[in-house]
Amino acid sequence: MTVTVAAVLAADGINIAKNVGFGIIAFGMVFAALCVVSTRNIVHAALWLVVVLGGVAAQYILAGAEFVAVSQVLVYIGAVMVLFLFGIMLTRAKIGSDEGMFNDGWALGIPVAALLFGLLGWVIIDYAGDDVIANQTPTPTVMLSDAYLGPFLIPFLALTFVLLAAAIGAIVIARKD
Amino acid sequence: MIAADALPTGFFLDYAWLIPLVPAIGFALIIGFGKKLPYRGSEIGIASMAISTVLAVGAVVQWMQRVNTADSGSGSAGGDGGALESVNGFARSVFPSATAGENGEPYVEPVIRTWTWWQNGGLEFGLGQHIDGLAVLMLSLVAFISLLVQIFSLDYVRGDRRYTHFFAALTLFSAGMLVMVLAENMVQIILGWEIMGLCSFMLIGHWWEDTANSKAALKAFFTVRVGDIGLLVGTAIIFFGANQWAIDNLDSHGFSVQAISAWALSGDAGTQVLLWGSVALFIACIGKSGQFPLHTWLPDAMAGPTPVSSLLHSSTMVVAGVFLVARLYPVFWEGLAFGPGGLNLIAIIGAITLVIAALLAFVQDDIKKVLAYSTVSQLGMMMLALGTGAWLPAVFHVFTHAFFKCCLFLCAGSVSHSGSHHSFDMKKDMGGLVKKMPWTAGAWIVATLALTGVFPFAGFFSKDEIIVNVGENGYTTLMWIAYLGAFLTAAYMTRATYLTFFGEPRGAAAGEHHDDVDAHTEEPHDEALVAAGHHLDAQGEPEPGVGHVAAARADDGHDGHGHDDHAHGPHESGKLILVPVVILAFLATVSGFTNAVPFGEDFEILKRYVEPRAAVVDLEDARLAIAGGPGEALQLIAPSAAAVDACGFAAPPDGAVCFFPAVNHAPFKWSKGFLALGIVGAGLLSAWLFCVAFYGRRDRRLVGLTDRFAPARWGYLFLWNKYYLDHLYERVIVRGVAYPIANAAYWVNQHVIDRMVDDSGRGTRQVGEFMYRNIDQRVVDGAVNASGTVASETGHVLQPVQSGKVNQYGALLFGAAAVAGIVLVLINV
Amino acid sequence: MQTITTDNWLLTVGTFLPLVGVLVLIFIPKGEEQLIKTLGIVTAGATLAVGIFTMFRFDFGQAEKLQFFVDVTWIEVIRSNYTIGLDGISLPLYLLSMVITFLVMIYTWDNMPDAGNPKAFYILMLLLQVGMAGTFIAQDLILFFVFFELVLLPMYFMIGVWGGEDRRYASLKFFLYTMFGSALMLVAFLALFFQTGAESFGFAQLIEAGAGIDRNVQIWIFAGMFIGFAVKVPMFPFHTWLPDAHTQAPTQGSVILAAILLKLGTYGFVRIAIPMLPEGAKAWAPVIAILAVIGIIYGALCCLAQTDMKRLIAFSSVAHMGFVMLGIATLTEFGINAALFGMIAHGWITGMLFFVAGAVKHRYHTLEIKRLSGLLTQVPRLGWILGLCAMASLGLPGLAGFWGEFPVILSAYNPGFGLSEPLFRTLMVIAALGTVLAAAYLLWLYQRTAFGEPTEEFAGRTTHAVGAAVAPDHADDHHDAHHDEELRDVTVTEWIAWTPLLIAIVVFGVYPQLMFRVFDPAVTELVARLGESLNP
Amino acid sequence: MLAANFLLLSAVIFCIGVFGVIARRNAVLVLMSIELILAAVMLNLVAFSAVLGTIDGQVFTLFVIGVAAAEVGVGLAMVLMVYRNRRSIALDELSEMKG
Repeated sequence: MTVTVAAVLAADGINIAKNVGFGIIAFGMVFAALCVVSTRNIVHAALWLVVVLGGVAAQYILAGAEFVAVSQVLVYIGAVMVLFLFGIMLTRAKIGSDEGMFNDGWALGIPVAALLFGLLGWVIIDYAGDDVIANQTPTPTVMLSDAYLGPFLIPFLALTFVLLAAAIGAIVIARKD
Repeated sequence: MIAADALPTGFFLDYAWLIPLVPAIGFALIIGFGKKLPYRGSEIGIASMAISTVLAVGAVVQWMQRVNTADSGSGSAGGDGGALESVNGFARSVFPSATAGENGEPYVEPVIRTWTWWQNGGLEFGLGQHIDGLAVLMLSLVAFISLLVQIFSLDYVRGDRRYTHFFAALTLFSAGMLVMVLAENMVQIILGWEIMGLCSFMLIGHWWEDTANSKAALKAFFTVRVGDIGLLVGTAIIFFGANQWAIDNLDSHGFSVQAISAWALSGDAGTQVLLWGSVALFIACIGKSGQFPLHTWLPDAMAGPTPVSSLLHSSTMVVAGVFLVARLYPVFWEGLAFGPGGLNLIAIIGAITLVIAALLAFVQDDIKKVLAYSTVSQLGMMMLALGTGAWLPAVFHVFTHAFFKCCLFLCAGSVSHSGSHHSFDMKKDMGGLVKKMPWTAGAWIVATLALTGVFPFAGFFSKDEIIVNVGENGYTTLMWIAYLGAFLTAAYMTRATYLTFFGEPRGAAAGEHHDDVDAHTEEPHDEALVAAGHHLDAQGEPEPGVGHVAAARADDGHDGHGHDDHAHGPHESGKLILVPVVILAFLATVSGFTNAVPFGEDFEILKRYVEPRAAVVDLEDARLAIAGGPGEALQLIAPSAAAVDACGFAAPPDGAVCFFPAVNHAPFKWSKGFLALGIVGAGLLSAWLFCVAFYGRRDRRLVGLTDRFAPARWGYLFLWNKYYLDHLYERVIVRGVAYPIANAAYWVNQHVIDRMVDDSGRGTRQVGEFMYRNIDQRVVDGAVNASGTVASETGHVLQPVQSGKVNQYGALLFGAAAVAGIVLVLINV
Repeated sequence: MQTITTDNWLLTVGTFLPLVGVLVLIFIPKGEEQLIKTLGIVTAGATLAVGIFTMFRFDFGQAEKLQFFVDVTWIEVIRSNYTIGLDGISLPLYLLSMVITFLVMIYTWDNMPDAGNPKAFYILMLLLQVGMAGTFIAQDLILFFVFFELVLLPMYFMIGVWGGEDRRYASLKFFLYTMFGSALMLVAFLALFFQTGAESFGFAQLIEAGAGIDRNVQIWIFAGMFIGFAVKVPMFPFHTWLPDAHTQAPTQGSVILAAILLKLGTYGFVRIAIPMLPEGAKAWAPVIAILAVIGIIYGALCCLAQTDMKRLIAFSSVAHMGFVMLGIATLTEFGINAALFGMIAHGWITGMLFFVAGAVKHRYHTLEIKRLSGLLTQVPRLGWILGLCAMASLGLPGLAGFWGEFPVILSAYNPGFGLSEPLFRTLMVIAALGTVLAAAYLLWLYQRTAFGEPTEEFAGRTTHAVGAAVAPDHADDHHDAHHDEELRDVTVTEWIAWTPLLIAIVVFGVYPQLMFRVFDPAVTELVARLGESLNP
Repeated sequence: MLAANFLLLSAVIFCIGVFGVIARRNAVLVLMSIELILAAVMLNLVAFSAVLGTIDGQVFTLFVIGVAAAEVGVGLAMVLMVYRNRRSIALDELSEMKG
């Protein structure tokens, strides 16, 4: 957090509002994320995840990527979360908190995460010390569609197949027999 | 090239290379479809040998014409002009005639033809013929003897299990010797040399069902092979010594026999190279012709069928060593310095072999072993002659010795075939056969006289010539050793003769049937079987069992009708066996006159036609003579002869070469001749008396006889006196002197030298096993395995990491990523 | 090095034709064994036909030049070209590989190893053929390396799948050992390339540029190549994979291994290591010679200690390759010519010996020497063939083995380019001693296995063995007639597969010029080039 | 505003996700943590596309969203199957892959 605040203060005066909004949303996201990995209630965890993803969508808008934000909301909060909840229920995980959410070696995660963060933080500061995002004007969706139907057409089609395969695969795997 | 007025060659000389080729093809044919033929291949063998004989004889005749033309000078009359220009610098002395002694005689160039056989580094090496006096002599000898031996074998090995293979091997054997005899270069000599080794292996091990035989074959091949190291090394040394010189001066190469001879005598050759080369080559000869340290394989080689032994010992295998020395005489002459007449390796080895082998011959009971040792000692005598500069006598002795030794072996075969029923044991199964087999006995006695060197027979001339020349060349001690050898030869041959043909018949010779044992192996268990055989006779009918099996083996080992012999005892052999024997006996009588020095120049046929002339040859002519186009007969006009005594003692003048050293020939001295005769006579007489007494003493029938009527009593007394003498001889001489020495020699032979051969073999194998076990398997291989072990151990150490827990994997993954990233960053900063 | 480019399609066809066969075989169901075998043999036959045609189109007059030369860009990035060509040195080996593969395939017709599955077996053999032929025609280091390694895998599977009891150990050892060698070899190749700064991996350029490298660098690079090739040969300290591989491999594997794979190493020395690094070669020659001679004696001694026929033959390969390496180490025309001849002769003879060993194993189900005896009475023809091969192998003149042995010994008497004469002459004598040892172990083997009566274990398995003992006068008929079902003499297939080898052994032994006149010009030129760079 | 903000934020969330993957025992929760990681990555992509002023980042983000959806589907299906076979989705109990 301190780092974020420092970054906010170090920023140029213009668009204080954006910065403030960013800070608030960021704070919420981080808090929610911590809850996701730490709560003992699995359903709560799912709900906290919703918060994080929502925050991400919000950040997209701040970064001027509206279409992405929208599709994020649709896909994740609409579809993925529902999947998760189904998964939770079908596996009869007990609703409400229970023990044994962490495995024995959970403490190992802390140093690893810390190490990674140290590394990434350093690299980021070193790379993008204080260069500014020039234009936050929302990108017109047209550009995206041009990109998809132009240079990225093949990957796009490939992605559709991936989804199809995933759907079929999921069905095949989960079938009861 | 200069064909117009060249010396006459003619078909037989140009095509002499057919002589070995015919038997070679014959071999292929026999192997191919010998079994289908009516006589199962033997006819091919005999036919091929007959053709070779004819060709060889033709070659002899034409060679003699060639020499005559050269001597009479007509061959070069027209060519003198051409010759003389090229022969500037040579004062052509009075043109030589046949009677001018070798110093004036022209050089008669050999008929050389080569075809490219292989090439290396641009040099082309040939396969071809090198026909000179020595070659034609040996060719005719080998071909003829082989022919006779094959005829003999027709009857001798009839019904043998491997009749066809036997003839195939015999034919190839002769082919090998013939190839070597007309070899144009060293590689070809090696070719023939090794082919003979192979065939001796096949033939000695002919009855390989018996371990003893296959062991003997192995021993023979292996011992000879040890000597062959010398052949390979020597060839290499000589080749690189002579090659450059030969290329420069003769357009030839370092394998060509001619080139080597010229190089050796040219004076440009380094003494070290010559010395080591000749020593190495002589080691090969030691192995091949059974000289002193390596002679132990020869008696064991008697395990082969008798015809093989006779071929082996008369004209082929064992003579090869002598032939090699004679063929490359200049190399040895210079390398071992015969010229100055100092003691040298060859002479010493020859002398030692001569005596040792002769002593060994005394304690043999096996008739073939007696002959084997006598061969060894005769070879020693030839080597002695060669080593003392007596080239011609040595070759002469090879020539005569071939006839009578072959005859002796064939007689032994005939005896065992028809007389003693496949036994070769003189003491057990022979005696008194002179009545039963008169022809064989006669031939044997003639051959024996020839071998011991009694006057009119062949051996006298050759052996006496050797002894005289040895003495003349200043080797007095060696001369007396040679006399001693002659004495011993006479003695042991008499003993063998007596035991075989005189005295009382014993064992099989007396018609007993106890000889169902396989007599062609000298194995301890034979005695047991013989004893069993006696036992069988005692109780009349043979019982089935070991004796019977042995009988079966002996019979299929020898002729199939062996069983019939049981009916009637010893008898004279059939025509097929007798004819060759008699022919050989005849030749053993007359062949001595081919070089009968006592009767003057006109009888010195060999000297005139066989011995190469020690003449200085103009380089141009020589070059033409040696390096010709492929395959065409190489001719040249009779070259110039000049200051000849240079050859071999001083380097020839520039632009000229010598091909043979000037050996000197001792004039015949009747004094020495009679001395030799006296010594031989003494040997014969003493040995005869000794034999009669020593072996006749076993005669028990006289005892009863003397009591019955008077005339016998005198005879009895007479015998009785003899008996006293015997007592004296036996106690004092034999038991006191001869046996200990001979036995000691034999003991040393068996327990020291022979043991060394065996032990070295065994030792090598043990070393091999040791190295294999400890070094190869443990050390070297161990290192390899160790690396593998290390790998798998590390694997075990890392195993726990593979816990199968997803979370741990994740931790490791991200941790590793982080660390790697940090490392990268640190590096880049 | 001049080149001739007529008919340059021949080599490519001849090398890759087997791949066509492989493609066809892949689509044939496993069950069709006859069809598969026929197809395999036909493919190999066609390849051989192409090879023989190549031989006829080969201009022996100028055997020192690279003929049928092709040079096409292959991998732009690493500047490696598809450069192939054939000269007097490689032609005989190229043909040998085709002949051997063809004969081995015929032999396999009714001698399929126990593991079965001829489809895979034939495919592997065809692949092997591609690799071997390619190695001999490659004129570009990378191409050479690719083919060189391509050979490895099929042989690995051949040993590992169709091999004997502990085939896993043997095959793995073979594979790892050779890989280890070729790794160093590759390093050496790259080092050579970068040191010379040549514009491509082509042999010609590298030979041009190689002589320029500093002497010490050359020695180091040569060390790498030395180990790489020496493992393949195999030379003395690196030989231990050979006996295991041979003992475990199926007959076919042993034959190909002995006949051709070993030659890849020696060929590498002659074709790559020595011409490209003259100084290094000169510096290493004494080491190579000493190791070679140690190998000769050592292999012979180990042979004397063997109780297993196949293992004995395998060790004899070590000794014979020792002769080859000694010849190469002399750096003279004599030596290298003889070495090349020795390679070919060893291919025929040892291949033949392994065939015979396989036949014995197939009949008696053992190769224990002491259990075998009297082959000549039970299977006479096989016995005689064994005898012929043994004689050829111990270097009897008139048979092929001699020409690989005698000139080598000869050449060691004075080595080239000022190599130490005393050393090489001592080595010559020791090597000559080796020939005696060779005679010892081969004849000893022959005496123990072929001679004598059959052991009780196998006695009476043929009517012939009995007949010989009681009815001598009919014995000869028993050679021909009376074939026991259990113990057949040489079969038709075996005759077809063996006769060419036997003929070759005899013919080239009697008239070696046939071979020498192919080698000699190329070798002479090679040595001349050495001379230019060693003593200019 | 500063690019570093977005990047640091995504870094934080990424690390939290990593912690989750390592620490959590319930398969579903591990999947959720993976979602966190993906979210962080997408955020990064968008941030860069904004910094560089190109559209590609967003394009990729959308791809990632699609793939993530597929991943969740398949992943949950597998979790279901595991549960059906062993009546538990505790990861530390399924260690068949132990070497």
